Amino acid sequence: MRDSPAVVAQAPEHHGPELLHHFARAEQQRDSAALGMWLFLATEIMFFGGMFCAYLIYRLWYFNEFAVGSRSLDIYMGTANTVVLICSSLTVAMGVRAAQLGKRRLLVVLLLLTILFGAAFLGVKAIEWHEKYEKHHIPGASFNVSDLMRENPQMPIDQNHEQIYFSLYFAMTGLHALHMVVGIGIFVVLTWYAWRGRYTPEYHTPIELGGLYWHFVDVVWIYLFPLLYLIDRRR
Amino acid sequence: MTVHISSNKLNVTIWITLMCLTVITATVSFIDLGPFNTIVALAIATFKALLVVLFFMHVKYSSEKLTKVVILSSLFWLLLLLVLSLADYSTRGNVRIM
Amino acid sequence: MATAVLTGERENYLNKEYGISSWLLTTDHKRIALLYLMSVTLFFFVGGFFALLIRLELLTPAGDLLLADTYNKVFTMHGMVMVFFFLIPVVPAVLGNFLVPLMIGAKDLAFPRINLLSWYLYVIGGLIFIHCMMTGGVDTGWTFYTPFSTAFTNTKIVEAGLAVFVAGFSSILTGLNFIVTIHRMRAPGLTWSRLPLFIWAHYATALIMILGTPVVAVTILLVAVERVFHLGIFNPALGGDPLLFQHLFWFYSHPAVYIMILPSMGIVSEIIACFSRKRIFGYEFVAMSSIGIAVLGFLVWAHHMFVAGISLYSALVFSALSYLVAVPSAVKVFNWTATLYKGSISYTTPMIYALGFLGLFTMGGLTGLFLACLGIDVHVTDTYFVVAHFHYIMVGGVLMGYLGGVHFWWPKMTGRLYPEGWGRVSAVLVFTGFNLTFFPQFILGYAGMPRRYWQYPPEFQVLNVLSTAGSTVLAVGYVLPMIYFLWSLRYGKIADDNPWGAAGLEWKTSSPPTTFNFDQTPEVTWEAYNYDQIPAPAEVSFAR
Amino acid sequence: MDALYIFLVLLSALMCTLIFLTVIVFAIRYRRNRQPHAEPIHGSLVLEVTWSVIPLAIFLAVFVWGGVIYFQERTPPQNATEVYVVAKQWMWKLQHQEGPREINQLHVPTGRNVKLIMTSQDVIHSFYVPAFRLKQDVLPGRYTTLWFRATKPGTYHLFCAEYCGTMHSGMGGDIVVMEPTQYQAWVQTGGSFGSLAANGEAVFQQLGCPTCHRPEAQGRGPSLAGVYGSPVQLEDGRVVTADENYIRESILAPNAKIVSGFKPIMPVFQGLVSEEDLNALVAYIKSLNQPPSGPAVSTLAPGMQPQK
Repeated sequence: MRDSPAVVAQAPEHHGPELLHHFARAEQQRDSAALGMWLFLATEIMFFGGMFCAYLIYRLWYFNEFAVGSRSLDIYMGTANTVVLICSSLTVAMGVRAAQLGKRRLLVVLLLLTILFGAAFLGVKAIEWHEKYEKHHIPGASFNVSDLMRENPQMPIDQNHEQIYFSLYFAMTGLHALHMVVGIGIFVVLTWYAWRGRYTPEYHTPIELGGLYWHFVDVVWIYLFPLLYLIDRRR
Repeated sequence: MTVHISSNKLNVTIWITLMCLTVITATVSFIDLGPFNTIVALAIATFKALLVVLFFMHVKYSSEKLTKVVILSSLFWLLLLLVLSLADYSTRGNVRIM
Repeated sequence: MATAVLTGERENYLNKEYGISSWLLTTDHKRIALLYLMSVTLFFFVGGFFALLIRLELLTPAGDLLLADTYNKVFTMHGMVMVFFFLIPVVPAVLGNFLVPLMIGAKDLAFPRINLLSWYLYVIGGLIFIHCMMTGGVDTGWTFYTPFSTAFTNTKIVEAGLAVFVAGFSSILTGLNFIVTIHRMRAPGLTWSRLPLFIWAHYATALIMILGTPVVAVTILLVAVERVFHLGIFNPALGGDPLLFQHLFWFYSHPAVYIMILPSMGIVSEIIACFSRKRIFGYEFVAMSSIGIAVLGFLVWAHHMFVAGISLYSALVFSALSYLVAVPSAVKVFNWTATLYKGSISYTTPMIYALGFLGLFTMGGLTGLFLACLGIDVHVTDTYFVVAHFHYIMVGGVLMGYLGGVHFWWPKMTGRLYPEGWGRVSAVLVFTGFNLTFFPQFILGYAGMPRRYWQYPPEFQVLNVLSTAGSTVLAVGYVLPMIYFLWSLRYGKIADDNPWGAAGLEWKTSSPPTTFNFDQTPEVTWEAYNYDQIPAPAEVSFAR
Repeated sequence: MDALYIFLVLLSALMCTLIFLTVIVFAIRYRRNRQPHAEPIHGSLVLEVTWSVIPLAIFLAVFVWGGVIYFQERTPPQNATEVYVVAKQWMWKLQHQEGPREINQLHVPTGRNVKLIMTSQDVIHSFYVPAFRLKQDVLPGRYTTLWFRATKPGTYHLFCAEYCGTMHSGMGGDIVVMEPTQYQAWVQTGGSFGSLAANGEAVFQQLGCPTCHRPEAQGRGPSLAGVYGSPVQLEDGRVVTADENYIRESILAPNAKIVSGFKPIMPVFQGLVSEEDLNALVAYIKSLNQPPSGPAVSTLAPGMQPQK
């Protein structure tokens, strides 16, 4: 029982347009699945929303620390990650189109490409986090930002307040990466089902819902990128 | 969902615009616009998000009004959380915000 | 609860299949409702046991029954079990799960498998919590304020947080299921203005579950991350702000109290309409006030923090908004009272519970006005006045409504009739025991006894002894229904399809209904509470 | 506050009896065997509007009344004598301006405005005096203030109202209100600690503050004479009023707000200064506002007028 609600209408045993017993018409089942998915995305918006509220309050309180912390992040990796995710959104969108047109092999290729991009994103993220690990910027016992203080003499920062920025940075990107891992898991299952030819132009709801989820995770990153990386890059 | 199928040409154009916007927002952040840096960054991010939601997620063509209601209401609730907690933080004793 | 041997030869959802796997792997919303009924009742008696421990401890001013730490853990466990594992899931998961599809003429909820997943998440969360309770418990109060919960206690906060996090997702998925079902699967002809008020109330509750629960989920996540990695997000020593935790916590926890009360309001609307044989007075206003409460409930959370150190102006803003949210509740109470006018009222057990709800909820609501008023709140917040207020709403409101609902739909759920005489005894016992327990606490609160006190000055003892006496009467009042409900499963009279002559689609199915509820989807052509077209039940054994 | 409370009690009692009576009368008058058939009544818009608008009007009146009381409680008068309160896990430490220090006890003369400047060393506590109808949470990491004016001599309960751990219920004490003459006698016998400001100046010297903060403001730090209560121009253009929280934050985390025209070179004192010394320092800096009664000669820093 995979508990991820992303793939909502499970495909029961037999093939063909799966009409679950309690739905009068297939169209009603598809609409319900879509509404269920959008409501789930609403809960995700509020889930990330709690963190954005903490980010907003602390950014207003400790702007210097946020600016210095944001400057210490590698902007090229951040931009690369955004590009990777947008490409993955493209392959997902084309994948949904392929499913709607019943092109099975194209669908499988596009889904694999999406998983590839997702993995690339996590890879870049891992590199960034490792770099942070080496520079002792991970909040906790071994946290010190004397190097950042030297790099930004004109911006006085407080060690503890800087830890707030980095704890929010790791919390938000960590939660986003976790959603990315779940997304890749879903897409692996979707690729397996697609490979077995289960999705037809009449029935491809799991692909659409998987696509919605993936696009949502991409939108969250579209906001995370400027809010975490581009706080104050001015010379 | 709707039966709408977006053509590949549309997908690719949206993709290109998103890529350009990413590069723009990254480069613009280096130019000193005073207080407008954040506003510009957020505006570009919102525009990109709109592109993804409307086109990639088929919200623009879906006849279903309910989907739009769900999106708008969840964004409104997020706004509630942010604005009302700001009501406390912005009016605290020594004003920390401009 | 082994499926009792039912003499009725008709096949229904209970005797369709037997065996453990038929229960643990069911996707039938009615069976899942009964699974919830069992697990929620278990948690109710766990929480109730802690409540009795607290009341016993407070018999004497000195702390002589429990150690200070144990007492702190007991009231925290009481709070957490009751809020997260009883009050939030009870009515939506038990009666809501059973009745929402029946009332709108659907065969099942929109996502039956996710419904079962909700129950599993609830049970897993519950087991984690029981393990945490058995191996040390938590001593921060159910609100687990920082920096105490993150830096100054080494009790099992992360484990309790995980339990609440998992159970929170059960609540989110139930809400999601309800909204999609009510939107997409109504019977033909069942327009929004013909929906029973029970459905309106659960729709509003589902809205809050969807939009509020994720915020507390993220807050618990941040507290757990802060404890594990010694961060400073909410810890002022490291630059964090403890008030930010309170803002995020109460953003969910105030709407959560509306998640608890709204479904019970739905039940009371059904019961009062049925036993005064009349349509609810001002149907549209009562329906809209449910939605109004759900929406306004999100604007008022900082009235829990008037003395916590928030700024003067935000206190004024939140106090004004808190008075706005009181209006829909007042409208509901007036409409229920007006429904009785020129009705044909019979005093069955559900009706006594509903009238009890009406009385106690009115007192609970009015004392809420004291707390929303800035001048008075400074004196009475964090005292027993607050404890009395929210117990009047939760025990007087939610629990009375829930018990009334279980009595009202018991024939439909099990096909059996409970003993009416004992039902009324338990209703009156609960009402008196409740008032005896919690009314003295108002006086204690105004006299200045703070809450969560292990020992208190001697001058408060008399009222505390009175309150403890009341709590024993209340305990008996709650055990009684448990006994005669189980008794009725074997020896209760067989109920026909509509023992109360009630309006509503659920009474058109057999009791207990078949697995797919309706043989063919019903066509609705009548208004919501058309009691003028339904004959009152013939035999008067129920009605005096 | 009691008048408002009694008004609300009466209002609620009226509403309760009104609703209970109507319910009971309807229940009896329209019981089943006297009224076998109910009259289908749908509802009336007029009634709905009246019982929405009238309660709202009453509620807003109560809100305004409560708001006014809250406003008066939360704005301490200018000339109040100050007492610094430090809440620690399960005890209250109080330091009077005149010098005496107390634990879990507060001696106060009648008829004088007393302003409590409170902070906590560990978790959130709450200073609650039921007799004065006052309560204010005490937060770690910042000051919260509470003021009152005792009128009737006597001993009143002091409780901690915010849950703070094992002995949360044991963290009480007494507020002893005395006639002014008795109070003076008590201050004399209260042990010679010297005034708080004097202690503050000792800490000021000991921590080496004067090396930068010279009275004539040509030192590397801004002059502190007359800074309390006056607006301070910051480096990034914001103007902040220098209340207790600002002074406290400038000591513990100086880089948070840099006064314009000065470099961020002040060392961080977080963890080096105890709460009591911090209170003493703040009292000393505030004492620099009055004309030079203390040894420190305070001259006007350029461009800043100390508010009288």
